Amino acid sequence: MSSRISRDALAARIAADIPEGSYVNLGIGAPTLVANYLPDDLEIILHTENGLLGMGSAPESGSIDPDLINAGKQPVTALAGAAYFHHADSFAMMRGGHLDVCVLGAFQVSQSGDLANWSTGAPGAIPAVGGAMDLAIGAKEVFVMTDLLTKAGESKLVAACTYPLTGVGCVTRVYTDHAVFDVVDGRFVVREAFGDNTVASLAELTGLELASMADAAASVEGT
Amino acid sequence: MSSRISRDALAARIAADIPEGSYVNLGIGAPTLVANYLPDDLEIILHTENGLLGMGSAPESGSIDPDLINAGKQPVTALAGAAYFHHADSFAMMRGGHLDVCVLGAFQVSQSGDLANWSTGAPGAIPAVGGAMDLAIGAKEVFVMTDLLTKAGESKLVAACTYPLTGVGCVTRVYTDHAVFDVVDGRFVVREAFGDNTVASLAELTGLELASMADAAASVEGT
Amino acid sequence: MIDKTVTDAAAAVSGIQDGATVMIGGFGRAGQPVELIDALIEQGASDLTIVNNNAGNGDTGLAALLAKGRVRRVVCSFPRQHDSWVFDRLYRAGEIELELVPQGNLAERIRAAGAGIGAFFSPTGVGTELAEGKELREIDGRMFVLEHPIKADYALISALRADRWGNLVYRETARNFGPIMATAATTTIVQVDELVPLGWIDPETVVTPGIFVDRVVAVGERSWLRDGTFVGGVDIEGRPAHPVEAPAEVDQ
Amino acid sequence: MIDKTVTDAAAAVSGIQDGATVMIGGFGRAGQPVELIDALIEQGASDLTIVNNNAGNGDTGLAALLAKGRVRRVVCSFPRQHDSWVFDRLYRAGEIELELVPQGNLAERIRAAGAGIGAFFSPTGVGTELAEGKELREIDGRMFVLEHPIKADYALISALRADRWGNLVYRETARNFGPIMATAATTTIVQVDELVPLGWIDPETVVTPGIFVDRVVAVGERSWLRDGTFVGGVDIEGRPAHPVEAPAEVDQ
Repeated sequence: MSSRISRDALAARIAADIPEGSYVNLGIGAPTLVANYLPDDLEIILHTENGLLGMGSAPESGSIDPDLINAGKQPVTALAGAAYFHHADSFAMMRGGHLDVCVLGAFQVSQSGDLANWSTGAPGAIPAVGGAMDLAIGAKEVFVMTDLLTKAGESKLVAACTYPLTGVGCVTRVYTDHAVFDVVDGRFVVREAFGDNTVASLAELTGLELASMADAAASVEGT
Repeated sequence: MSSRISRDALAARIAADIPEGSYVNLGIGAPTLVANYLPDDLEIILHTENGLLGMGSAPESGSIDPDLINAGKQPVTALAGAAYFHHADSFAMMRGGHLDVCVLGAFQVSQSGDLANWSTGAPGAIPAVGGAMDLAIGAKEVFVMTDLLTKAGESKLVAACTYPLTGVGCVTRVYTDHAVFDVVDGRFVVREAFGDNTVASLAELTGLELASMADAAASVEGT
Repeated sequence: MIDKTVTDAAAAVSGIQDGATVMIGGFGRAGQPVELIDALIEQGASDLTIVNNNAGNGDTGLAALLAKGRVRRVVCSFPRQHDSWVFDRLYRAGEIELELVPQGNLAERIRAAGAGIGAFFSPTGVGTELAEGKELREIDGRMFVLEHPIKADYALISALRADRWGNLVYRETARNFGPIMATAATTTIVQVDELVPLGWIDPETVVTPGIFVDRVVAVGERSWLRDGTFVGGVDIEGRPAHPVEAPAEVDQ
Repeated sequence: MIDKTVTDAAAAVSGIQDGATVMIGGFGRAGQPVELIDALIEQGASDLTIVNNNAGNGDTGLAALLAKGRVRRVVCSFPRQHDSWVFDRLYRAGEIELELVPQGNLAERIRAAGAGIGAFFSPTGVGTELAEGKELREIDGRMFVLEHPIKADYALISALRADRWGNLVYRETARNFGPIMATAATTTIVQVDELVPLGWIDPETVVTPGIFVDRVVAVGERSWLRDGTFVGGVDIEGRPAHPVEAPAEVDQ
């Protein structure tokens, strides 16, 4: 068995965890892939920060509407039942805690749920934050979608973030190409290990003490 | 000559000072009379705090619409060019300083422009403030429309308010049945005395040192 | 399929617990969700905190809820009106608490709750007794008073029209507090004149997006409308303006 | 008669002074008031502070204003994009200042300016370097950061339709920052596709009431619309999706 799943498989895995009726923001970049795997027969309502609830898929070629875009500035469509609103209302929706789920990318996630995804802090880089900080603190569930390791082989799950933070203690679950982790009481709990990954092998890859679901359950019972 | 003008004459006097294109809130009670004297051929846009710009006159009998009321909960109409909005937007409009003029009633106005118009502070009275405090601080010009004297003959223009305040230093002009006063630099300037009133007679009625327009002009030149 | 509609007003208000904070829309009678309030009276929850601009008119709606002794506390801007005799009696008897809030602070505090704002410096009320005990701050040469959000367990509001996702449009000045209360409550319950199929409400004209709405019940068209068109024939309280005399009974 | 319309974009932007703070609507290209920006370039004001979500795309609109060296400072949330080469060059050369603001704080700070709020405690940015040096406060067990209003001398925005009182409706996600910027500027200048007679905009659907608008100029319908109906035929930048080849010149 392989130790990694593809980005599309990961998007499908995330989509499967989103219940019907959820209000969801998929940020920009890789997380927007999740939309491709939401079942057609379930009503899940997508929010885009630039002022639309009920966002649909990309338009047919020839039907691109420059007035109708998503947060990544790509052309989209609007479903029956959609609503437009201005930017303050759109962010009030996020910041007021009305979204059920958002899915974000990450440079690093700490075991206390801190997220770093907007800046590597590299000297001379042009900073840009967009709506990342608002999404990180606003949604009821903040899911991160990311590879477990950087191209250099370093773990993106860390004891404490070294990159500039996006939000503090905000991440509830991390979907990686190796496994799914819940953030519980200052540690990562391995919710699901893909392929031949194990709690032990993941602990070695991340250099962190990880809990199994059994550990987490025991911990709850023990309280 | 009489020393007092009627309430309707006073409403007409106030209406004459409101330029075309103004956005105006007439509060509740007596100030709403001003609407009757705004010239039909001038476009002056009335705001009502419960969510309407472009308020028109009372409806014909038989055309009362319970969904279309003013701040005094009386039936009104909406002009071509009107707009409806919710309460936070309506008060943001006031509080953000976008109204040109509001006209309010008063129990007392102090020479520094403090307004008392929401409570007599009488023991056992049920307090009610509504939008008075927002109007008092929000409009660019806050006009007060009132009798100069109470029924007991006491001046409503005072050195310092003894009734609970609605707003501090907010009143710009007071239209009374005896005279029109501007609030300038901590004193009342007699802008216009009706009938046989004079600055001296008004000073006696109010027990205040009042300035004439000439005094005020000299004071400006002297600075 | 998302379907927020419920069959009747009783189902709409189910689960409201004793001690709950309940926002009720409306400015005077305009936009007051009368059928939901009646259902709440029937449902029986008590010890309630009510957030409304007023404190009831006449003997119906919010006034009736107060008259039943179900309300411990009212947060409002303008309790005293010519027809607020129910509140007046309870207040004078010391049987109800009142938090008096300037109307703009009330609206902005409700919005703040829905928008995730922790607190805000308001220009309204500075130097008055309604700001006593509150933090003041000078910002850019002007004084402000710190105001905190007002949130609720439930909001009961009235709108003109909804779809099954809970998108709402309102009518005229009956809009008033509905859109902001919908954002500030854990559970928002809406009565509407009519339900329309999804897609019938132009997305440009939605005032309250369905994300803020939990339950919707259709209560039928108001008596001054016919198929969405204003036909009048009522007084300001919605009663027939010229009541038709009942025909004399004819002995058979 | 109130008539806020002006004849052309040059008249619309007249009087904007050197050193002014100018809000410019739009999210990327959607809702960007291109004709007004072009007129501002022509008009010549410099040393400007620009408030926008982005810092220009490609070589047109806001990017062109930046390229002319007219902008001293940009307040925005997301300057770096695949096509933000103009800003990138100026920034790296130290020729432009940047105040980076999380997008929700940007929107709420603009709204606060329009709504008369002195400052507000925001949930966004706490614990990050964008909150450094700002006042923090714990409220109800959660940390917030104090944010202040952003106001402007001018707002340049784009809407779909206006009447002579300045009532505005927008189109789809081109609405974005327009409605809040209109409230936060001393002078709000709007370009629209079309002007309609007073009364043609349903008062229930007005998004920006005319009170917030000072000047309106009609710039003609966007190329992807025909008589208000979407006809497509463009790419995301509004250029013809399938450019027609110019016919070969024929020697006569």
